[in-house]
Amino acid sequence: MFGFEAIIAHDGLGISVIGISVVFVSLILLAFAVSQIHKIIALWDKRHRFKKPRQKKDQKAAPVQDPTVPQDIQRASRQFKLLIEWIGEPFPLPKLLYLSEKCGLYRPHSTINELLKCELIIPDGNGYYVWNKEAEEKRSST
Amino acid sequence: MFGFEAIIAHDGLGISVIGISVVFVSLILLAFAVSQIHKIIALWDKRHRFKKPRQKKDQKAAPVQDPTVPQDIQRASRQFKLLIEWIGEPFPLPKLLYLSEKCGLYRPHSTINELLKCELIIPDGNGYYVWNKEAEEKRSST
Amino acid sequence: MFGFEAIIAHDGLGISVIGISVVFVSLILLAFAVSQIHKIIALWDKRHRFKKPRQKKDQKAAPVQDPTVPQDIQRASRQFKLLIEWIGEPFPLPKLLYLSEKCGLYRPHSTINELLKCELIIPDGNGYYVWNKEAEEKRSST
Amino acid sequence: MTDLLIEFLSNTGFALADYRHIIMILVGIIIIYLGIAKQYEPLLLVPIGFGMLIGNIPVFKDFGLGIYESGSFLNYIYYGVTHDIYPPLIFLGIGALTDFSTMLARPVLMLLGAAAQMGIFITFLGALAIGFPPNEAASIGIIGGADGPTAIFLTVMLAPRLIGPIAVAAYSYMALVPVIQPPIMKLLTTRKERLIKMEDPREVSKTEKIIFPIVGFLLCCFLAPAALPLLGMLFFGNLLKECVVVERLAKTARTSLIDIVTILLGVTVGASTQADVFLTPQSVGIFALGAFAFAIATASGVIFAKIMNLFMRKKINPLIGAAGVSAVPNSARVVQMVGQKEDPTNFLLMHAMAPNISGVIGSAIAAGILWSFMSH
Amino acid sequence: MTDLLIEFLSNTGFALADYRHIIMILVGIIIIYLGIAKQYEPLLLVPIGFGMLIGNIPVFKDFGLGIYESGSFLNYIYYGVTHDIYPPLIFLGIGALTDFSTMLARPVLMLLGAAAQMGIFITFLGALAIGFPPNEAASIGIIGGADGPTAIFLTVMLAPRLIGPIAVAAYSYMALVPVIQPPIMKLLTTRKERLIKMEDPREVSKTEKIIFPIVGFLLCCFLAPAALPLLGMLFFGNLLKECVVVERLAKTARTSLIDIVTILLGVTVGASTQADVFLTPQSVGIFALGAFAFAIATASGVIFAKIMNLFMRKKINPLIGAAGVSAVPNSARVVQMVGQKEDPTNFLLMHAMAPNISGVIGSAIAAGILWSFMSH
Amino acid sequence: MTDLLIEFLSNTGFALADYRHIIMILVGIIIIYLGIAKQYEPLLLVPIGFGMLIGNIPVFKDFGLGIYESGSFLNYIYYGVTHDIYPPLIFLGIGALTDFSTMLARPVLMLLGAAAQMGIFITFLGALAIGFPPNEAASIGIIGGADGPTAIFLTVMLAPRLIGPIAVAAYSYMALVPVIQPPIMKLLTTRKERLIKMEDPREVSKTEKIIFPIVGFLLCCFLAPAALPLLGMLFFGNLLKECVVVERLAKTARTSLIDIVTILLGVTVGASTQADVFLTPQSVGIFALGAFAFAIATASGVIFAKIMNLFMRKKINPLIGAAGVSAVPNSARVVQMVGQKEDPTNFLLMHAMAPNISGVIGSAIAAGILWSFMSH
Ligand code: NA
Ligand code: NA
Ligand code: NA
Repeated sequence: MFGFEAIIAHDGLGISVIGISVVFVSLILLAFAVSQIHKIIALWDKRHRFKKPRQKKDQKAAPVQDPTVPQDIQRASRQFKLLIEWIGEPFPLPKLLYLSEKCGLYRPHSTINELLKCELIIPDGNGYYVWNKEAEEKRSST
Repeated sequence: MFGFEAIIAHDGLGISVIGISVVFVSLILLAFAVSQIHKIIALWDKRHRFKKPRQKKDQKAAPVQDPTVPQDIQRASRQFKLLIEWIGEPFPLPKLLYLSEKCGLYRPHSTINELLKCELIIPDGNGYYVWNKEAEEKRSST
Repeated sequence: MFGFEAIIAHDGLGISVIGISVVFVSLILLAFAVSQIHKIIALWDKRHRFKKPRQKKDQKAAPVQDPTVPQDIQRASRQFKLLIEWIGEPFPLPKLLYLSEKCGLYRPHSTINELLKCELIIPDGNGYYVWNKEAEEKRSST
Repeated sequence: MTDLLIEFLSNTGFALADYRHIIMILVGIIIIYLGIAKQYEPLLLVPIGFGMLIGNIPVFKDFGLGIYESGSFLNYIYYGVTHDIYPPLIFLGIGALTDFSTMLARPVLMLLGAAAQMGIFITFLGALAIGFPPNEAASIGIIGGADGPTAIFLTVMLAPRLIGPIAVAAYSYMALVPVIQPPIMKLLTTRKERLIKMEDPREVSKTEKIIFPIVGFLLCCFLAPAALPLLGMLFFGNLLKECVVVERLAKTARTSLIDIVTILLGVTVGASTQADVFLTPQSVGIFALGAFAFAIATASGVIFAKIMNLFMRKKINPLIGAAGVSAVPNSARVVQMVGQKEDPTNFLLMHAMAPNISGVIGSAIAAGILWSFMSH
Repeated sequence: MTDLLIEFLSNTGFALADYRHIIMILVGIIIIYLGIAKQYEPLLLVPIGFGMLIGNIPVFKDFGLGIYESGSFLNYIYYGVTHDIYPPLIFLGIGALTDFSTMLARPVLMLLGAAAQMGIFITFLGALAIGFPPNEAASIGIIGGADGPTAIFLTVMLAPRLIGPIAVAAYSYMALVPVIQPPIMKLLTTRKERLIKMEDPREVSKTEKIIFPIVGFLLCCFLAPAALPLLGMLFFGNLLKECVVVERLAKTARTSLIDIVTILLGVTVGASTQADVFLTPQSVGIFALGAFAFAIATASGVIFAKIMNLFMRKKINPLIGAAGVSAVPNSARVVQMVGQKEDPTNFLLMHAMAPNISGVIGSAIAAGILWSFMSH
Repeated sequence: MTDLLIEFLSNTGFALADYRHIIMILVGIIIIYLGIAKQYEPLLLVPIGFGMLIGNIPVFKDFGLGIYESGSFLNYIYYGVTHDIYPPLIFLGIGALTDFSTMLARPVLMLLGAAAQMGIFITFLGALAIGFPPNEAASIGIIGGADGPTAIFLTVMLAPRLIGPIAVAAYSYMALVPVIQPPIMKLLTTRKERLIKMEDPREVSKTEKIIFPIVGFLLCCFLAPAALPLLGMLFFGNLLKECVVVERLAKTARTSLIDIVTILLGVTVGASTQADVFLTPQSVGIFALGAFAFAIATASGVIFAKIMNLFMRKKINPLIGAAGVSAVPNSARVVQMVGQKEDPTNFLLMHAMAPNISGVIGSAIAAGILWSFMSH
């Protein structure tokens, strides 16, 4: 069988129309979802800020989990900056973790995570990480 | 069966003689082929040089494919040298590619290939690459 | 079947008692063995020192295997130190091996092993190695 | 001993070779040349090209050497192709390599990645019309998805005997994107359109990037469950990359793992082009339809971008529609190149990545749909 | 075409999903969240969590997608779990990662690693009492070993149909060690005990470290040959690490190799929690018993440390007994954390590594013993 | 409970061991010692030695632990040995590691790589004479090729039950090259010959290096198609290395991939020496013939170099003939060492690499020929 006849016989048109439609529907839905994600995150962050005062109280009531938490990220960042200078950049994340543990820095996992979150440590796009001098300057100027 | 009898019975001599002969023939042919490769390459390069004047004309006639090609490798090499200094040596090739793309350098793939060909970038024998300062000096002195 | 009845029916108590006993016996034996290892090593080293004079004679009697052995580790270490400075730290061990071979250094494998043994080259705990400046200073001061 | 010698000589490649082996070996050498000298997708063309040499050394059948003989080394490593193990692993690596930022910043560009999949379905119809049975037609159509692993994935499911030609066609055209796409792109756009500059995409937060692979995975796979192996691994790899805390896994996925699989997949796909299986009129048809599919896909992307411009305030450069075909990141680079030829200050690469990556998702979904229609 | 459309729609996840899929997907998202945001063992929880999403996309049976359908991609990579190939390879990597120095410096602390295995056997009895058959009871007991690969290893041998819940329970509790252990540790120790400072361990020579894996392997495997695959690979990896001359092999074992296996194991263990197999009353029982096992193991370690203190001149801090459960190095970190809360200048991490690592050896031996008792 | 205890004790290694296990464990420890302390090919000897320990822990049969019991972990990873999957992958890595420059600069030295293969065929005749059947004789002969992967490759094809002794013999002698070769080299050369200095090889261009693997592959495999799996992968790996554009693939092939395969191959080859299978009079014969093969191969290389000197204007140092046996790069290093003993300023390493590498090609071809003669 050939030509249009073959297409009809195998329901080619139906398959094609449904097929391309599903592709479009999927990507439209995905595009829509994606466009909503950052709005939801923004909302969530707002709620967070709104709740903060109450949370602080809760924290005080709860058994103090971490008595020696550095009061600000600034302090932790100094220690880590020194360490990173010693390692040399770019550095692999596990190495920093390992050394910070060895040096007895406080809770290296979560501190490094903090540093990553506020982008004081940033990936170099190549599997390694570097110290973000710009972000640091911005921070210290504010 | 043992001894010479066993060897004869299993055609041992024939197999051995043919075997070692084929090994020799293969490696002699390979040696011969190898000894010809660089002669053929030399010939090819000559033909190339011979044809060049004509080719240049063709190039002009053909639709100009790449209007912004750097006039000489020298210019491209300057940009790449700066980039490499920034990355630090030895560097992985993909990293250079990635960064040169990010920095919007012109046609990084082929330019890097050019740099490799004229050995301004050379492998360090360990999977990484370094900038060849000697070749650069030679170039700039000529 | 449930409860104690099930435990008895499947010989649960017997299995558990033997089980935990074997775990304990194994780890106690292992602990004992481990505690003996360094004593045995110490003994072995002593024997070694005891035997040394005799061995030296043997060595002279035997066909001189390596006429150009550097008289002391100090000399080899100088060459390697230069090489390491050139590679940069931390460096992968195979790279050092490869380059030292290329540079025609004497018996790089065993020399590097010597350097490792006297801890002039030490692992950085991350798969790479560094030159141990402290050990070097200690050595040169003695 | 003379007998032995004659027997040995009759088993050498010189005695067994016919013109078809020579043709295929020359094709292999050309493909290697394109990969090395022209740098068209060298990571794919060099292994495939050398695989063609390996697959076309003339050997006696039943000797346990050929890729189609069970028990041979080639057959063992070909297992990952014929059982659809390699393609999802490649997608895992691609996920761990790919930055979805530009797509997240401007999700509307994902429509271009959908539009370019028209090439798949139109070619499917074309192949049916030429007389291919529907399962083979679907496998041929997927070449238009411009995505090697997806093409292999679907072909293994629907028409395993066509793996060789379809995989080689898919990868060859992916490599030849810089040759195929520019004329079509120029034909369908005015100079004015090609000069359109697009504004920089917004910054995308880390949290968005972490949430995306989860949402994207659930949404796509609820709609087209048959795309699960490919999209599951793609989004999984991307989550590993973006969540930072498992960086070592992501790094291995995008280096050792994808490299090992690429080597094995490339060389066996190349070797599967054994002359007697590959050099058929059918293969010629597949290559012709494949080129057609690529052209249609490119055109669809560009035209759809022009249609979108009718409705959008901020115009998009229709060239980036061509990147909807996938062939990541080759076709995005072609867009950049064509755009820069008109205006050297116009950087389209970043913008072209959005349709480019969504094209990967789009063709994986298309493959899932075709599979689910054909598999009963 | 309407038929086709209806058929297609009836195959989408939206049509096939029931409440159980939704529950499991939510569990998967929570596990990913714990891994990323709370950083509880992210290397395990992120792959397992995403695997849960993959395994609980609702798909038609017989379509070749589910992890339990032979021929599916998930089923292929699950092979390494169901045939006990991944766990020993993970142990190889752990061996190449782990420094046994502190254990060699103070071998008496290895007893703590033995004591914590009480959790395994007591839970085994408990599971028997609740009505589980002995093979399943043994597999459940091993959760108390706090060692994922060991738990999988034994379960595959004794009760393959429970792999999903047991593996997820083992890994979840390993991740939740910072939640489960501290209250038990505080309950069983006085403040004075928690303040005990231990003196620095002696230096361990390179030769000792090289000899240890050989002696350790021979001794343990002569006593419990069934622990051979796990301990063989653990000590082999450690020899590769310590002997320096094969550093490149050790490096690959502790990077690429363990990473690849971790990815494949994590995602398939996650996917094996397919709702219809996983959401059973039995799984609830397994999770409850698993928590019980962890608690008993922790308590045994701490109490045994206190008993040892009755006989030892240099007192040990009983907190480090809790590290005997394995869960390397998570539970050693918990010890450090709890200790530092009392006295910020007290560094217990190093000391806790000794019971921690010997706990791994201990539970591998326990698994070997259980297997040898059950296998006839 | 007494029954249980007795049963348990009767299953321990202490109860099951006999003198043969002890012998093999001691051999394993010696091999590990040679690898670590003497640094004879540590990358091979350490895994093989530890594998011997693993394989010779006395275990009950039918328990699913031994390497020869299907379903055991060891048996799974041994699969790559028994099905000839590992050797070609190792060759891929060697290709991606090896620089063929010196060979390309002076192709005449390749004849030495051919000459040393005499060891293979003479040993084959010797083994026939002693009474081995031809397939086993061929496998024993290949030990003279001084190339572990090639020896395993051929033995799997021709005499699978001899894999253990042949592989261990091949690797042991490769490691013992610094012990075996020097006396033979000195015996067959005069001091004057050992002092010959060779001139530096010419520079080889990048293009030559890229073209070589393609030409070399086609030529060798047309002549000896049965060498396809080994030589195909060797030249493929070398093309990956030399063509620069796929550097990431070459890097993975020469690091992660070859390391993983080396670990698995080494430990299983070691474990395959299970006492009851290995400690046979036959194994003694194989080891004796293996030493003979190595000696003949070394002598052939050296003598052929002296013969070549009769015809050549620029004399070659006959010591480099000994490097023709393969054992890359160990035997080239031995040449360097022996040469330097006479004249510390004579650097032969570079020159010895040419016969060394061509010896690899030569023995792969020899294996192919033997296989093609035996396989009918
Ligand atoms: Na696509
Ligand atoms: Na444990
Ligand atoms: Na050889």
